[in-house]
Amino acid sequence: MITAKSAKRRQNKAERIARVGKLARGKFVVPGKVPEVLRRIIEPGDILCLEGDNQKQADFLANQLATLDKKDLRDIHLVMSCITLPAHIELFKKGMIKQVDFCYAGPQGTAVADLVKAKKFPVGAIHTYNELYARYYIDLTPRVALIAAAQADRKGNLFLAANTEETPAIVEPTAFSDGIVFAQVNEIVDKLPRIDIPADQVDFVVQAPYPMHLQALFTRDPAAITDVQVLMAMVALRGIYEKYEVQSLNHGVGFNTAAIELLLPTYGERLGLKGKICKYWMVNPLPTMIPAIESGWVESVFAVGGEVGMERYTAARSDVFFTGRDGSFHSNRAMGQLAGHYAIDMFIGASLQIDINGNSSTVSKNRITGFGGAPNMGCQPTGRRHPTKAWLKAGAEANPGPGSPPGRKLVVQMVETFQAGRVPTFVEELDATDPSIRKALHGVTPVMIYGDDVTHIVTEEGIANLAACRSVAERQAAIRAVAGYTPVGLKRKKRETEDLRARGIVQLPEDVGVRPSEASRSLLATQDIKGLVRWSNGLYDPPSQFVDW
Amino acid sequence: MKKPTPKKPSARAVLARLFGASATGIAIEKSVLTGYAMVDGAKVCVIGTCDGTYIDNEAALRLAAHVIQCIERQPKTPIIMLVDSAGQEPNRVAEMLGLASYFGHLLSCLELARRKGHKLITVATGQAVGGAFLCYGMFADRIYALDSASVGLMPIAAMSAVTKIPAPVLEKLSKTMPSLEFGAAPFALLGGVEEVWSAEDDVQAKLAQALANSSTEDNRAELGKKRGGRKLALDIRQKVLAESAR
Amino acid sequence: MTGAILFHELTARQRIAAIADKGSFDELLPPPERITSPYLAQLGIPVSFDDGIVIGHARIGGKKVYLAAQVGPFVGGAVGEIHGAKLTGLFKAAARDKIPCVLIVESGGVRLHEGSSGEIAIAETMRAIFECRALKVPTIAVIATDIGAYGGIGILSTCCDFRVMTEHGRLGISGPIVIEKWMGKKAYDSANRALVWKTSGGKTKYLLGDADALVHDTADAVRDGISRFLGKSSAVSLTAVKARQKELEKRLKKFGAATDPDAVWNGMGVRNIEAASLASGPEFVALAKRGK
Amino acid sequence: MEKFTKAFPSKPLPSKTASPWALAGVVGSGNLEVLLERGGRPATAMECHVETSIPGYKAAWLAALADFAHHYPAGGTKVTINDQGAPPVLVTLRLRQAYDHLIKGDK
Repeated sequence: MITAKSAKRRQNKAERIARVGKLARGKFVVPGKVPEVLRRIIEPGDILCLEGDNQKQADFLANQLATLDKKDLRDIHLVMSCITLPAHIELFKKGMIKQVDFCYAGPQGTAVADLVKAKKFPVGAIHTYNELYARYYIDLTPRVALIAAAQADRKGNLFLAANTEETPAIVEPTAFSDGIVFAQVNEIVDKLPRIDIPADQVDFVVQAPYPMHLQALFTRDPAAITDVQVLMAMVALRGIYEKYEVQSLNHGVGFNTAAIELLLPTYGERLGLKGKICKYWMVNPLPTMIPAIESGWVESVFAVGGEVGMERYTAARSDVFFTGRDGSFHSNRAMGQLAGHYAIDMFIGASLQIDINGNSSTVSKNRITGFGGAPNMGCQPTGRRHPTKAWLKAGAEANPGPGSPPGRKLVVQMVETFQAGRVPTFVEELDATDPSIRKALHGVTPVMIYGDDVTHIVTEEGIANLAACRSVAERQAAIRAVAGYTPVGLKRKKRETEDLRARGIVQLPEDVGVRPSEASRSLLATQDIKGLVRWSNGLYDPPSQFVDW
Repeated sequence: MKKPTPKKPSARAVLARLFGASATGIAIEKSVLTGYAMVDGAKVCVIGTCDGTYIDNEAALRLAAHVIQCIERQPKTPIIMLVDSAGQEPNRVAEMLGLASYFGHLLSCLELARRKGHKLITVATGQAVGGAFLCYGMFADRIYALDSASVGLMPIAAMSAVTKIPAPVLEKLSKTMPSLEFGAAPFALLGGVEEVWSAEDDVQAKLAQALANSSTEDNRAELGKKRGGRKLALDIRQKVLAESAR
Repeated sequence: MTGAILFHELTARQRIAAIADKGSFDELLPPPERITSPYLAQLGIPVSFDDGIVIGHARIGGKKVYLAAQVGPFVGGAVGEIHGAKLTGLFKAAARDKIPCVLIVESGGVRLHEGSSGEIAIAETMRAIFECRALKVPTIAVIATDIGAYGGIGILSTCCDFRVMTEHGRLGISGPIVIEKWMGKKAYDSANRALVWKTSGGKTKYLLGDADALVHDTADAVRDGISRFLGKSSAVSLTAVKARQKELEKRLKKFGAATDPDAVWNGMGVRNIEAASLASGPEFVALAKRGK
Repeated sequence: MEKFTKAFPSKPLPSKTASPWALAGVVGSGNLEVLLERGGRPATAMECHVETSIPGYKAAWLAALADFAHHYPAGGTKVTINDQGAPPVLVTLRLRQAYDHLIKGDK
């Protein structure tokens, strides 16, 4: 039986669609009519979801939204993964937004910090990806969602191509709660290569006058990898990958992990590690993985998103990548994050700042960035029950108590002790603890990865095994021991360091069998982007900013 | 950057001042000068630029063609090079076609002329800066400048804009370092210009004298040291020569 | 596919060590002499013991050579008073001793911080280079990095008998950023790296004949490239300059209206632009020849 | 610019080295050059002269140099550094490279 309440919500949706009337032909709207359609389908007080993560953006719809004024659109509760476009900032400047819940604000980090200072950025909370997607099903269910797809057919079915990303995570909660789904597409075709979102879940479609914005976020030019990063990569390979036999993993987007990927077919091969480590990946199609894939290291790769230029390569390597029936690449951000949370031995990534307790953050007073997905992976999943070799070994080292799980995910921070411009990575206290930031976030300090979750820190000085530390004081000493010549590192005591080293909690490069003089870029499988293209047999098409030939 | 503005006096007036009535033998086409004139009753070949023009591939070729013609048809005739150019043409197609090679070719032609007994004298008449000065004028046996000429790498304001060093700092330093200063006189202190000719000078007589005194021996480092504007260059060059001889 | 460090990634000293016969390099005015720029010191800019150029003599394949390598990362490899005087002295020594002189170029031109001194030094070095050429002493410029040969050093490089380039090397006078400022982004987008390299990179220079050899980006290939020219010289004769005049006129006529570098590639015999773009060194040379 | 000079206790250098001096690194953004020479005084210390374009990191410099002098027998050497903002890890790396070069000569 239909209750009054649910009927009311469905009724409301019907009214909104009726208001659009002849502005649309069926589901299809022409670009010029989009602002007016948006004005008619969005009501004050709505939870409005704008699709956009760190790669893919429904930028045409966002830009059209930003042409409206407060008289058209007000009291909006905005929910979205990534605030990355100038159009997003515009909505705040115009005072349309009564609350925002989001994950990440990379390129607009400075603008967001300014809006916070001007009290024009009413934050509910900063989330991790899956945390926000989860809330779409609980208390932040969108009334209207503006999404992006590669193609639509005449019925409104959608094809998402390589960048499925978060579209399903937005569409499902919206469509199944009588919300309105409005999609921008690059093209409208008679027949889709495959259907990713059924027309049944789509209310409006516009063919945008320009293709959706796609950021080449994971392309790392091997030419920019330094000898020091090669050294750290060698140390990590020996001291962590080899030691724990890490089979399933996630890599961050930094040059440190790019160096590791490019060392696998050379240094890794020499160590006899092929087939023993790095077989199953939850990672975007990183161009720097091409040599390892071509050398037969990799069994499978599942991704949260695509990467510009990797389309032909991933389609050709469908034995490694997840692909649709049509052969083209498939990604899924929510599922990828879930996989990264539960099903991998190790998460390894970099951070801008790490404090003396191992907490890390990318937030500073003048730049509020947020989290994205790293905390979903860089944490201990206490809901995990299945064992792997690495998980058990790391668990045993951590000496679990009677009320703890027997295993541990390896959560590794890999950083140089100084960032560019001699800014120290290691600090006594994170910038994120600034009172004004905490106040804006309702008392929460925006920590990316908590020190308690971190098992290892790798720097150019060596490895600190935090999981093996038995006290807070010991953990702090271990961090100081690898913090180099930063103010945090200068406070280390020689005897303490020697003691930790004797117990294997602190390991210098030579302790894991790496001679720093060996560390050289010549060990990389290739030293430039062109080499990656060659490794791919011409299937990789790097974005133009990386092409100098 | 500003487009070049034609400077006064006019190109014709400058030519008349240098060569008197014989200046009519010099053609001006697209701000490139080629022709013949007389100095103290003797024939000279003239190549050059005027109006502060930018030198492109075509201009370089026309200058080179005239030098080749002079070598072939007027053996040992001195070549007078007049410089009033703001620089090389900053253009993508010019670069794609190898503007540097066009300049290298012009220099080769001048080198051939020198080897075949043509004296090479430069007079900087207007702007004589950057690549435009390097591509022919600075390659002469002896280089002179009118005191109204703008000679040097670039004015301090431009230097400051590129190096991000505040202009007052550069101004102050230029008092003790003439190489930072812009103009014919400081350039002469470095040895880059043999002599600066003033408005009162009889430049035709000066030019005749210059031809008489010409020598293919590059004396700029010696001059720079003697005049105190470039104190290190000569000694370092000598040191290289001495140590390499051991 | 792995093992060697690319030539363009080496430091100036490493480049010299990698192309000279083992242990044969003797540095002139070496770092312990501490001949550093008083200009930079007064401006509060770090100085370097070699002032951005390493010079000396060495042997390549047993043949004695004078050898110089500019240090690109140091103020853009730009020529100041000391740097320039070292360079002039070396070419003069080469002329005096009739020993080939090889310059591994990496310079944006004149060092602005030292004003006109560097400009005069470049002019003096040009004179010294032509002294060598008159004596049939080979002068060879190696251009193998993205800093390449620009400004006055671009012009100077074209004064040498021969130029050995790699695809990474760039040769020109005005850099892309300057031209973009001047002509606008539409005419020259300096961020379009493919266009920048097709405008000034080694491949285009080789096709047009401004580079005499295009070699792989390795020390061995560069050494071989240099060796090819050590016994040769390119005379500055009337026949030679007349032929060059004709060639440059023809080039201007043929491509002066071209805006797309691909037109130059096509015009110079490259049939498959995409394959040629990916090819390097001798592979590229072969593809270009095949098309002719 | 910041300049300082200090000697750090170090075991004496081996009596034979391949060359009297060695230079590692280049002066460039985020990099430095290290000139290592025999003939520093006394034989039980490494004599260091540093010129850096980024002032305010003396403590880190001193610690990095002291550690090097502690780990390597470099007594009787003179270290002169021209720095353009290199991170400490490069200081150690260049010192090590210059030291290897001094002892063993060209690679």
